[in-house]
Amino acid sequence: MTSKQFDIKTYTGFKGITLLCLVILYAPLVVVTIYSFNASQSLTNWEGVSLRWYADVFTGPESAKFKTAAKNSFIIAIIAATTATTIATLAATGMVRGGKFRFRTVSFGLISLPLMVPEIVLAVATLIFFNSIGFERGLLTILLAHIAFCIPFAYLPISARMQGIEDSYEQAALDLYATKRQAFTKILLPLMMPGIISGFLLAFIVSLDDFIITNFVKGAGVETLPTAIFGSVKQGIKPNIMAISTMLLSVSIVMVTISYFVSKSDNTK
Amino acid sequence: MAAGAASGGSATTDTYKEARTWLLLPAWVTLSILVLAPVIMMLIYSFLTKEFRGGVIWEFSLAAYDQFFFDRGLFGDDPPKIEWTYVTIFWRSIWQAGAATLLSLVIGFPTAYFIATRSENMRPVWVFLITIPYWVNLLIRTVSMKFLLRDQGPLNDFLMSIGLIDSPLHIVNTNFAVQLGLFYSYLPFMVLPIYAAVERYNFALSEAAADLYASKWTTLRRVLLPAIKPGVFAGCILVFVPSMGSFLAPDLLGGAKNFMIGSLIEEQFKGNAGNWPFGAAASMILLSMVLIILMFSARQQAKADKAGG
Amino acid sequence: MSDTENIAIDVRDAVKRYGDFTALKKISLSIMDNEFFTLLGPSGCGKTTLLRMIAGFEAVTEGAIYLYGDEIENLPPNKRPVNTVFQNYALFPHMNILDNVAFGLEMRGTSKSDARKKAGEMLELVQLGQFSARKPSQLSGGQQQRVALARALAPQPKVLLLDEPLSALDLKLRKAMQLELKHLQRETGITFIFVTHDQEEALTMSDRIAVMSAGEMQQLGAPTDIYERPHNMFVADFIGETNLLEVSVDGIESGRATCHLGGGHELTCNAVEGIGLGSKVHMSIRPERLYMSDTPVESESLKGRIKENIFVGTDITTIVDLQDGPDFIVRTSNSDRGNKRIFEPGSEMYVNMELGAGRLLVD
Amino acid sequence: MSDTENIAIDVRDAVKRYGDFTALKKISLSIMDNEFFTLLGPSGCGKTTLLRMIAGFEAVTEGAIYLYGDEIENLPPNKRPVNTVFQNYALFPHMNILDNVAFGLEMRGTSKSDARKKAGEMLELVQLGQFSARKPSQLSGGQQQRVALARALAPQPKVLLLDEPLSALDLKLRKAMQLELKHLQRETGITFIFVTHDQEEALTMSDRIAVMSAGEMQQLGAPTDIYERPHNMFVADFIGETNLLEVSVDGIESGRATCHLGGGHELTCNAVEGIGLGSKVHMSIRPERLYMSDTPVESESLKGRIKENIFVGTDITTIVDLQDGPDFIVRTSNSDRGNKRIFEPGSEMYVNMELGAGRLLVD
Amino acid sequence: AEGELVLYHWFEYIPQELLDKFTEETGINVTMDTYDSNESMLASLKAGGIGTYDVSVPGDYMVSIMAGEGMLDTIADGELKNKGNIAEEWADPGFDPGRQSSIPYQWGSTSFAVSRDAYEGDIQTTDILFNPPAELQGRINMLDSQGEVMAMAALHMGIPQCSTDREQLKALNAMLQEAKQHWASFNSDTAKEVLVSGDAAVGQIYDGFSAKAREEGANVEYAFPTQGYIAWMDNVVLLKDAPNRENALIFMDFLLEPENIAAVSNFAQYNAGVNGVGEFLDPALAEQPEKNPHDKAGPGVFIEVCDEETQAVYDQIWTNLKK
Ligand SMILES: Nc1ncnc2c1ncn2[C@@H]1O[C@H](COP(=O)(O)OP(=O)(O)OP(=O)(O)O)[C@@H](O)[C@H]1O
Ligand SMILES: Nc1ncnc2c1ncn2[C@@H]1O[C@H](COP(=O)(O)OP(=O)(O)OP(=O)(O)O)[C@@H](O)[C@H]1O
Ligand SMILES: NCCCCN
Ligand SMILES: [Mg+2]
Ligand SMILES: [Mg+2]
Repeated sequence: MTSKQFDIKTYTGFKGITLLCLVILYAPLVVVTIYSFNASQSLTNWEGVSLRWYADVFTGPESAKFKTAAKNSFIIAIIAATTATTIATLAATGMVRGGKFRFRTVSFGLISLPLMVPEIVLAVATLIFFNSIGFERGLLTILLAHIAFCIPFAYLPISARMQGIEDSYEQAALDLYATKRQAFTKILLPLMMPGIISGFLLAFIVSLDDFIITNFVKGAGVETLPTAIFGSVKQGIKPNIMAISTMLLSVSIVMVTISYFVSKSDNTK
Repeated sequence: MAAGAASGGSATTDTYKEARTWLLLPAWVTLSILVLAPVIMMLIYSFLTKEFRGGVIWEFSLAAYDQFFFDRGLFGDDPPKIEWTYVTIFWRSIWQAGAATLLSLVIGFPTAYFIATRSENMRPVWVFLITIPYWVNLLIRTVSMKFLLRDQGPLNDFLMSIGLIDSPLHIVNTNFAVQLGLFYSYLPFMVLPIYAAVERYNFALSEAAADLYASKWTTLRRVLLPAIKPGVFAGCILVFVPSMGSFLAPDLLGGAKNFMIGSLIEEQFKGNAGNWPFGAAASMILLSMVLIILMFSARQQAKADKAGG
Repeated sequence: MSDTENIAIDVRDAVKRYGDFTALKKISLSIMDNEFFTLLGPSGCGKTTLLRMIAGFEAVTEGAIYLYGDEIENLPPNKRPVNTVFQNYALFPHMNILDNVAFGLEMRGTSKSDARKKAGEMLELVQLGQFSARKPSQLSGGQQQRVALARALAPQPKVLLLDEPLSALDLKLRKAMQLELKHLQRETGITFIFVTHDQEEALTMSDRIAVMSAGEMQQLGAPTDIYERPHNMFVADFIGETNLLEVSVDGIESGRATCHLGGGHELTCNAVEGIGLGSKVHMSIRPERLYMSDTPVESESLKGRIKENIFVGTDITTIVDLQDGPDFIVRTSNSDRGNKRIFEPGSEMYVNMELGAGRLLVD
Repeated sequence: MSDTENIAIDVRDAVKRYGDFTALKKISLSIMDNEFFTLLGPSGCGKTTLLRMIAGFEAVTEGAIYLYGDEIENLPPNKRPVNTVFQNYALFPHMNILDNVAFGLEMRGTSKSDARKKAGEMLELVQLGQFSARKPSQLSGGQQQRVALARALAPQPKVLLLDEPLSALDLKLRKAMQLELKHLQRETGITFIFVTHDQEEALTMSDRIAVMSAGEMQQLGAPTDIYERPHNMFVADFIGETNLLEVSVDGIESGRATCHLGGGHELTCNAVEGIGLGSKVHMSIRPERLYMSDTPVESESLKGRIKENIFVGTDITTIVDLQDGPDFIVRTSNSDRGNKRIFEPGSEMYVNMELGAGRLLVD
Repeated sequence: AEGELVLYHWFEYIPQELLDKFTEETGINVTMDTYDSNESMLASLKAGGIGTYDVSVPGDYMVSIMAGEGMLDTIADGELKNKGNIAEEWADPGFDPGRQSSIPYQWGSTSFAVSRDAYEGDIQTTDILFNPPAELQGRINMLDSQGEVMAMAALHMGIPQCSTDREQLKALNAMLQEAKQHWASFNSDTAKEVLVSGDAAVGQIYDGFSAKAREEGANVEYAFPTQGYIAWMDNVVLLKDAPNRENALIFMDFLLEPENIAAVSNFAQYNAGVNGVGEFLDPALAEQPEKNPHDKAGPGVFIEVCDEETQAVYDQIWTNLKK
C-alpha cells in the first residue's frame, strides 16, 4: 500500500537511468575482466580460460615495473588529492564565505585555469617552466603538477555544496563561543562532507588517470600506472594489462564493500 | 563568472571575511606558480617566432594569430581571406563537447539525484560505485568501449540476437561515438557535484511546489533545478571544458579523421608540424573562448536571478 | 453536521508510525465542507503530521483519508485541491516573493501576467505589496509567514491547510489577519483546517475544534463546548488557564454535588453523570469565574491570602494561597479596578465563586 | 535604572541600512544588568535586526553598541558573552539534540562528559529528555524551538537574546516556559533581551518594554506605563486592543477635558499636557474599561446597538454600533455572565465608561 | 662497468629480456622511457629532455632532423668496438653519413595490407589507398602520421616528396581530399588491431605489424605496390649531453652483437642491419611475404626531409585533410 504512496523525492525512471548509467560504466570493464582470463593474446580471439596473465603480472618481465608504477600512482594520487582537496576547501571557504571582494572573479578564474588550458599545453609549459627554474624532474614534479590540476576538480563540487548551506548554522556556533576555526571544523566541515568527498574522489581519479602531463613532467624512468600502461594499450590492450585493471577494480570493490558494512554497523547515527 | 558559480538562490556570506586572504593564499600560490606562470609563458610564446620543428625564436611575431585568422592560400601568398579552417575545428569541438555535456547531464542528473535520495548509509556506497570504473585507466576504458561498440562487438551481437536490429549499427568512427566516449570519460564530473548539491536540498520546497499543483517534472524544473544550480553549473563546466580539449576519445572512437582542438593543438607540439607559437596561440584562443562562454552563462544566470527565476 | 454529502475531509482510523514511534493513534474525524476547523494540542502531539497526511506528503500507515467522498491514498499532492501554509514557510529561495505567490496560479494554468497581477493583489492583502521584488531571505520572519499565506491562498483551493500561519505575527496584525482569514473563508467557501497553539485564536475563529494530545483525539466540539464543558482533565487544563482541584464528592442532591477539597474547604457545583458519591475526581474552575472580596459574598466563599498580583494588560492575575488548600488563580478584569478591590500581597481576603462555575471532570 | 555602572547593553544612535532600505533609524537604548527587557513591535520593524547587531552578526551601519561599557564593534560573536535563541532555530542538522545542546558548553571548555550531562539536564528542563538521540529533523516545530532554547541557555551567558522563543509553543507550555524563563532569569541574573509579538507575554514577563515601529523607537517603559499611558497613537493601538476615537477637545477645566466625537456624543476624560482647546486628537479607550447596561449608569454613557458577540474564552467581545458614531469594542469578562447582561445582537443598550478610562493621545 | 643508462625508446619495440641480459652482462641499470612517435620524442627532447637521456631511437629522417638541430653527439673513431658489424648497405646512409652519431637498429617497409576476405582483385597498386575499389571504400585505416601518408601519396602521384611545383601540390591536395572520403579512420597504434578485428579491410601498415596481424588470424596480404613503397630504418643515436655517455656506447656495442639485435628482430619482426644475424633469427622470419617484395614491386624509398618553406605547404595540406 505504501509503495503506491506519492513520494516527492522519487522520480519515475531515475532509478532506471541510474542502473543504465551503471551498465554503461561497467560494461567495458566487464569486457576487460572477462578477457583478462583469456588464454590468448588478443582482445578479439577467445581461446579459453586461463590465469596466465595474472601470473604474468606478478612474475612476468614487467612485474617490477608495474609494481613500482602502481605504488607511485597511489602515493601521488592520495597525496595530490588530499592536498588539492585541502587547498580547494580553504579556497571555497574564502570565496563563498569571504564576502564580496575585488579579486573574487580573478580568483575563480585562477582556480579554474588548469581546467581551461588544454592538457598538452599545460604539459609542455610546465615542463619548460620546471626546466627554466632548474627544478629536477622526478616524483616531486609529478606530484606538484598533479596538485595544481586537481584543484579545480576538488573546488567545484565543494563550493557548489557550500553555497547550499545557510550561514545561520555557523552563526549559531559562533554565538555558542566556537571560534571561527571551530565553527568551521565542527559545523561547516561536517555539513560539507558530501561535497568534500566528491571533490576528493574527482581529484583522486583525475590524478590516478593522468597521462599527458605526467608523461612530460616525470623524471626519466619514473613511472605511474598510466605511463607504464600507455604503450601496452595503444596497440590494443594486452591481457596482462587487463589483469592489472581487474585487480585494481577488485581492490576498489573490496574497499567499497568494507565501507558499506562499516557504515551499516554504525547505525547509532 | 564568480557570480555565476556563486548564484543559485544562495547568497554568499562574509563569515570568514578576515581569514579570506589566508584561506585563498594556498590556492593562489600553488596555482600562480604551477599553472599561471607556465600559461603566461605560453602566452608569450604565442607572440614569438616559430622555430622550425618545434621551439621558439625570441622575436616578436603575430604569425601564429595571423595563421589562425587569415587564409593566405596553400602557399601563403594569396591575399588574406578570413580563415574558416580553425573556426570549423573549434565549432566542431564545441558541438561535440556540448553534446557530450548534454548526454552526461541527461544521464548524470537522475543518477546524482537518485544517489542523493538514498539513505544516509547508502550514499557513499553509491558514490563509490560511480567512481570505481575510473580507477581503471582512461585509455583502457576507451579501448574497451570501442571494442564493445564495434560492428561485430558484443553490443551489436546482443541487439541482433534479441532481434532489435538486422544489421549492425555503425557506431565506431562516428560523431556519436566521440560523444559517447567523452560522456564516458567525464561522467562522474557531472554526477558528483550535482550529488553534493542535491544532498543539501531542502525537500520541503518540493513539497510546497507539489502542494501548489506543480507536477513532479515542473517541480524539478522550476524549484529543484534552480536551487541546485551551482552543482549543475559545476558539473557542466567539469564535463564541457575538458571535453573541448580532449583527443583520446576523438582519436580512438572517432577515427581521428577530423581535428578537434585538442588534437590540433597536440599536433603543434608533438606532431610533424611542430609549430609551438601556433599551438600556444590556439590554446590562448581556446582559453579565452572558454572564459567567454563561462562569463556569458554567468551573466545569463545573474540576469535570471535578478528577474526572479 | 452529520450529513455525509457535505464532508470535505474524512479521516478514518488513521494511524501514523515513524519506525517504532507512533505519532498518530487511530484518529477519526470528519471535517465539513465550508467549515473552519481547528486542530489544537500541545507541541509534538501530531498536528503537523495529520495535516501532512491530508496534503499527501506522508503515507497513512493504517486507516484512510477521504476527500469529498473519495479515497485519496493514491492522489499525489499536486492533484489534491488542497493548499498548505507550511509551518516553516518553505518559500522558494530563488524566486522573488511575487513569483512565489504567482507560482500556484501559474501551475493551474493562469497566464504569467494574470498570475502576477493576482499575486500582486494577494501581496497587498497581506500588506507586503511594496516588497514584491525581494527575495525571501530579505524578509523578516513575520513577513515570510505572510508571503506563505498569500501563496497558499492565491490559487483558491477547496481545502486550505494552515499550520500555525499566524504564529510569527504581532497581536495587532494577527487580529487583522484573523478577521481577514475568517472573512475570506466565509466568502470563498473554502474549508479551512487550521493549526494553532493560541487558544484564543482557536476559540475566536473556529466552527469546531479538535483537541489532540500525544497522537490521540481528546475532544471534538464547538468552541464553547470545549471551553465550558471539557470532557476530561486534559482538555480543561489545556484550553485556557484553570484551577484544577482534587476533590472528593461528599454528597449528591438534586443535581448538586458537594465536594471536599483539602484543608476542610467545601464547594458545591453541578453534578456530572458518571461521577458518583465518594469519587475522587478533579474540579476545574476558570480564574475569571472567581472574584475577591473582604468578606464572604457567595455561599461558595473560601478564605485565603494574596501571594502575587500579575499585570497582564486587560486583566490582573492574582495568586491566592488558600489556608491548608491548593493555590488559586483569580483573574480580575482591569476594568474592575475602579469599583472592585485589588488586594496587596500578604492581605487576607475571600475568594468567591458562583454556583455554576465549578465543573467536575471525568478521568 | 540610570546607573551607568549597571548598564549591560548600551545602544547609541544605531542605524542599520540594507542597501537603500533603512531597517533601523537611530535607535538608542540602555538595557540594565539583570533586566528582563522586551522588544515589541510589528513584523518587520527591526527587532531581529537589532538582536543580530547585539549578537555581532550584523555590522552597525552608524552608531555604536556597548556591552558592559565596552564598545563591541570589533568583538566577534564568539567573544561576546551573549547567546541567542534564533528565530529559525538554526539547530545543527548533523548533530543529535543532546550534542546540539552540549555544543556551547564544550566550546567553553567543559569536558565532553560534563557537557553532555549538563545538556541532558537542560533537555529535561524543556521536557525533551527522551528525545536526546534524535536529529533535529525528527522533531516537531515546537520541539525544535525548545531545543534552541535549551542550547542557548546551557552555557549560562551574561546576556541572552531570545527571538520569539516561545512562538511555536502551545499556550500551556508557553505559560510554563514563561514562568521557567522568568525564574531562570531571576536566579541566574542573566540579562534577557526578549523579542515577542505577544503583548500579554511582554506585559507579564518584562521589567521594561521597548515598542518599536518601522525601525524607530516609539516608547520605552515599564509594562503598566506602556499599557496604561501610551505616548502616542501607535503605541496605544499596537499594545492590546483599544477603541481609538477621533475627538475634538471642546473644553478643558480643572484637569478634565470634554471631548466631542461624531454623532453628537460627548465624553469627558483627564486632560493631557500639550493638548489644548480645539485640538483634534485621538482618544483611546480599552474595551475592558467599558461595560454595558439597559439604562445609562455613569455620566459617560453612550447609546448604541449590539452588532456581534464573539466568545474568546475568558471574555466575550461585543461590537457595538454607536448611532452616528464610530463602532465600539466592549470586552466583558466571562465571569460577569451571571450578574451582568449580555445583549443579543440587534438590541439597544448603553455603553458606560469610568471617568479615567479614556486617554487623549499626543500625535 | 657499472652505473646507469637512460634509454628513450619506442614503446613495445624492445624485449624486456634483452634489457635484463644487458644489465646482467654489464651491471648497468637500464631506465627506459617510451614514446609513440618520432615527433613526440623530438618535442619532449626540445622541451627539456636533452641532458636527461643517453640514447634514443629515431627513424631515418628524424636522425637528420636531430642532427640538424644539434641534438646528437658524435661518436669518435674507435669508440664503438663493434662498429664493424654494421652491414655494408647501412654503414653510410644519407641521413647519417659515416654513422657519426648512430648505429642501425631495425629496418623495414611501410605499405599497406588488404584483407583477402574483402577483396579478391589486384592489390599491388596505391590506388587501393587513394582510389579504392567499391568493396574497400569506407573500410580503410590510414596511419595517423603526416610523413607516411604524404610519402605514399607522392609515390601514388609520381611526384617528388618535397615538391615545390605548385600545380603538383594543388593536385596532391585535391587528390587527398578526394581519397579521404573513402577512409574510415586514421590510427597508427591500432593499425594491426583493426585488421585482426576486421574493423578495417585495408590498413596502411609497417611490414612487421602486417606479419603479426596475419599470425593473429587476419587473412591479409601485404602489398608492394608497383608505384613504390616506403622504406625506413630506425637507429640508435647518441644524444648530446648524455649523462652516461660511456654506458651509452657500451649499449650500442651490445646492440651491434648479432645475437642481441636478432632478439629484437625476433620480437618486432623487422630486419636488423648487422652482419651475421642470420643464425640467431627465427627461420620463419625470412620466409615472411612481408619481407620479400615481388618482382614488379616499385622502389622502396626513404621519407625525405623538406626545407622549412616546403614543409609549411605540406603542413597546410595535412591540416586541410584533417579539418
Ligand atoms: N538582508 C536583507 N536585505 C534587505 N532587507 C532586509 C534584510 N533583512 C531584513 N530586511 C528588512 O529589514 C526589516 C526588519 O527586519 P527584521 O528581521 O529585523 O524584522 P523583525 O522586527 O524581526 O520582524 P518579525 O517580527 O517579522 O520577525 C524588514 O522590513 C525586512 O524586510
Ligand atoms: N521524521 C520523524 N521521525 C520520527 N519522529 C517524528 C518525525 N517527524 C515527527 N516526529 C514526531 O512525531 C510527533 C508529532 O510531530 P508533529 O510535527 O506532527 O507535531 P506537532 O503537533 O505539529 O507539534 P508542534 O506544535 O510542535 O509543531 C513528535 O513527537 C515528533 O517528534
Ligand atoms: N613500432 C615501431 C614502428 C616504427 C616505424 N618507424
Ligand atoms: Mg507542527
Ligand atoms: Mg524577526
